[in-house]
Amino acid sequence: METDTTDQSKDDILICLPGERLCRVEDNVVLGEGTYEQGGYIYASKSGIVSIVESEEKYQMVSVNKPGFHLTIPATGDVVTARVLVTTPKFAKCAIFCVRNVLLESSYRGLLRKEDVRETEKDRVDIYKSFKPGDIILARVINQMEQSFMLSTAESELGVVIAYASDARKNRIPMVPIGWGEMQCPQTTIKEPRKVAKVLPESTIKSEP
Amino acid sequence: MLRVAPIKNTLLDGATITEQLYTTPKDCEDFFESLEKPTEVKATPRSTFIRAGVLTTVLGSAYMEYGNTKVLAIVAPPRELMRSSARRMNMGVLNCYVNFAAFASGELETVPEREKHLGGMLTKALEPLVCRNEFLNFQLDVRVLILDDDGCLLSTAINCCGVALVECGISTYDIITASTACIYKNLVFVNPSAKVEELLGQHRGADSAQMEEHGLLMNASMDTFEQLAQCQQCGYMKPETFVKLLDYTLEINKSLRQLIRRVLTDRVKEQHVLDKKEQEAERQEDERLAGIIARLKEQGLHEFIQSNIKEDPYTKK
Amino acid sequence: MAGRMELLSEQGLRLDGRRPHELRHIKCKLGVFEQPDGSAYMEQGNTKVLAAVYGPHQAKSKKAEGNDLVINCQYSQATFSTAERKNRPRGDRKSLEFKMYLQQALSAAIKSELYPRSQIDVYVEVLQADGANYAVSLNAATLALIDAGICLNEFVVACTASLSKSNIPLTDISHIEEVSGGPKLTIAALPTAEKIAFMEMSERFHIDHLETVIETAMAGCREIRDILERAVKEHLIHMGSAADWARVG
Amino acid sequence: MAYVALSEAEKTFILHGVEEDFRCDGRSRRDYRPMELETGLVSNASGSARLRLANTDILVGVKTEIDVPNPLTPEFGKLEFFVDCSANATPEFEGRGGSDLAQELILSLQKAYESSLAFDYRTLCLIPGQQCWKLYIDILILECGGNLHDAVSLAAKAALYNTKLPRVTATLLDAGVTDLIISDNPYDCTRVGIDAVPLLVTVCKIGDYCLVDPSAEEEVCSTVSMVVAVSMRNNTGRCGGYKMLRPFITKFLSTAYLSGTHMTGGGSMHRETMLNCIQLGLSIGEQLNSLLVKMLKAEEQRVGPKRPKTVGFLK
Repeated sequence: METDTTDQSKDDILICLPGERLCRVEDNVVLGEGTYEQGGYIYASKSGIVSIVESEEKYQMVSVNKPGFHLTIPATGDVVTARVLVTTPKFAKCAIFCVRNVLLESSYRGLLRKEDVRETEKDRVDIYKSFKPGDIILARVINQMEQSFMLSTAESELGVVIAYASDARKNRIPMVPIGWGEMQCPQTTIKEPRKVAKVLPESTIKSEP
Repeated sequence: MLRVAPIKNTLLDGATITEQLYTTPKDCEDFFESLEKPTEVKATPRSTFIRAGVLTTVLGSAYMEYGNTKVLAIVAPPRELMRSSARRMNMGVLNCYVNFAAFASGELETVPEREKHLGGMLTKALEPLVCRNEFLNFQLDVRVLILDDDGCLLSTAINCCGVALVECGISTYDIITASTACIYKNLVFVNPSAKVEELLGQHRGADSAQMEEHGLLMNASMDTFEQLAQCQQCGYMKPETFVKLLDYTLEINKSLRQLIRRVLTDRVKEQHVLDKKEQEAERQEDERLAGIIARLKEQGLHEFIQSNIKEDPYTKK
Repeated sequence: MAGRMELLSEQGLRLDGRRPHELRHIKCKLGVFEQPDGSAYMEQGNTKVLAAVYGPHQAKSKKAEGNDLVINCQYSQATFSTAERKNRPRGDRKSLEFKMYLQQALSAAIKSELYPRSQIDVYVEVLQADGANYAVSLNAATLALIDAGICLNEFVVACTASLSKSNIPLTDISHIEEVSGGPKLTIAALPTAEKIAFMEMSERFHIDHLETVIETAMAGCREIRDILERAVKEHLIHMGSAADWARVG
Repeated sequence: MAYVALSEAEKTFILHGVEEDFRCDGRSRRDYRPMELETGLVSNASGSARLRLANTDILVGVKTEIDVPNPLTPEFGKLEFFVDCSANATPEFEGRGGSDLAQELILSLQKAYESSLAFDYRTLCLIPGQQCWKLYIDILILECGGNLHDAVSLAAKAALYNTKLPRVTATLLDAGVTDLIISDNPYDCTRVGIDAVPLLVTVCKIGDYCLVDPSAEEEVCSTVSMVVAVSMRNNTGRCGGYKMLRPFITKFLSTAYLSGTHMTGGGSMHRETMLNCIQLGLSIGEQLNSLLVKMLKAEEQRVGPKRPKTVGFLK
């Protein structure tokens, strides 16, 4: 590898620049982030530190991660955090503002269709019973359309995470989930239907007396 | 008889552009005589200064000085494609916009046309560099601001954008380097200054009949696979001189490449050190918190701790 | 009407030697291009126009209101088409005006109930403008629609008419006659059904001449319709001959 | 270029065709598609030409205007290009749709015609420093069938050949002001010298082979292409002694010059492939140029009864 290894002694990080050849492609080597394959060799496509990660079945993932900040684009399959902007009977429009645990600088447009809200009885879903504008949801990107990302909250740990009661009061406090289909506002004890994400540990959910 | 176009330039009301480019053909001749003719061609870049990450407000920015041509390049993270045109193949779209600073160039009426020309050429040069298949259905905006114009504008802009793209974390196939060479009255000038470029422009190449060739060649190359990203020639020259100029520019590109690699590597080290410091600070913060919790625990306030500090579900440590 | 040149000489001949009721020489051809669904080229005197038709295809979302047919026209004139070079081929007031007139006239001709919620694009490019540009464009658009196989109630044909100083009606006005200040009446009509789809007039003349000028324009329309029909039949025979329809005769 | 949607299988089919030097329409890598060229169609313009290269249809009109020369080049005339993509070609060009393609074509033409060795601007000068001709070359793209650069440059050269500039005599009035009298006799006109006018040849790289005159489909599956501007300059100085052999000699002595090449298509190219692209472009450019000039002269000779009334789109 013709990377300059002069000052590597300090904390043996391997710095690479775009276009530098990293290693030959073997069967157990997987292309990681920030690399591309050309003519049987793996080349770096970003500047940063080379990291070779041993995953379980002895696969080595060669990836280049750039120190400083991390520019991410929501890719298909990522779990993203988004805010619901508009709900219509057929779909909910949301703005994705965080991918995995990286906060994005500019939000991307997301679209959550009715059929992708939950796995069971897909077609009898009522969007207004699952989401309200202003909710913060966890969703998975299933497809990238021309103008926006297609989201889905079909799995159990996806759905509404923070929701506010829909009666417009100034200091609204987030509602507490009381089961997987409902949330309650601690002040006004109003119950509102939501598709709750199963993220909170069991103990914090006060079971209905 | 001369049509003087009174262009109102608010920023420039006080300051006047000092050096006036030529006004009569006679000026070109005696400027050319006054120029010290390069005896043999030294294919070396001018004294260059490159700094990546100059702006705090933008993620990917770079500033470059090539001789006294000064250029600032900014790369914004990709955003959705506005107009969905059917022409988009399976690649992302790259748009480049070049703007002259108000004080950058003397004659102001040709500025908008030069801006459009440079923008078009810059897009063509950067397209092979960027891995556009990674940001499908997205568009990447690159903006270049030209602060001072002393020739080789396009090649400096290309180098500066290459550094800005790498700095912004956009995946690129290689590091791009570009340079310019020109030939006027059978004399080869490498890295021509603005006045020499002015000589070549506006059809004035062949004042004297015996003038065989004149012309300018700009070449952007990516050396890992010896690929030429953009090779653009204007003027009038034989194929042999075309190849001769091409080789000069390739040589300059090699030395420029070393410089850019050093700049980028230093930049990565610098950010790595910053990262380390940040992680260090974060670790200390966690320890301090853990210390408080431990102390409170001995005083038996278990329920109080449990009730309001929920285990933060979203950040997977 | 000071300084109005004499349109008609004493012997009853016009500036370009035509009789008052005579049309300019018409030459037309269908199927000029391959990529558009229908295309046509028409020459009326020195006015040369190209028309292309795309469609019927799905209407762009923002324009499809209700389920009626959207006719999307564009009228553009080549920069070298007039004696004085135009610096913009389209987008000026006159082109937008003609675009609306084309839409109005064509919507009267096309059987829109056959094409619900769809869109037909009609593009007209004037290569050389020598008077009656709108009329020739409409005739070319009709031929292009026929070439594209779009159902029409009838040929929609346009013709211009004017009135000389001695109150003799003239048909088919050329650029010189237009510029010399004579009044100009443009009529787009469905000749056999004797219906007028669109009428526009510039300059002015006395009301009781209106009847005669309209009659001359309608006569012009009928004459142009016969010429167009002959051209279409010829084109079909020529096209058909490849699949030996020609023997039908 | 009008966007032709191709599936992967079609692209590989075209790729294999190019490898066997036998393209899907039977041409080899160096062949051009049949062309039809006609000049003098538009009577309002001083010169016009229409070129139909397979299904690419271009109409060029040249109009003239008297203008003040640029102070830096007092004895040169002016040339201005304007490209208009008519919506006839594709609905995509409606309104301002085709403006970026038009901009690209204008840029490559301006660069090719920029040098005064490529186009003799002196013939356009009336009174050095005061009055000169300004030629507006208006290019109208009626149908897009691929290879627009070549078609546009060929049609522009033919239109320039067909341009008739009225003869202008200057009379010196009092107080040094010269007044121009433009003769309105249609046959008393001067022509524009076009022998050195460049031709653009697009050399397109598909797989690792270079081919000329790509059709719309081949353009879609090509990664990168090189636009080579070829200008023929017969250096008359050297062959002075062989006056009587002149036509024969100039054919050899005219050397091909490059007057404005650039790469387009969003890909990159190895140095060697670029050089043999340029060689291919130069050789093809020479043949194309000699053929065009021969054809134009032939059409010029067919005067009188033999000259068919202009057929134009009626063929």
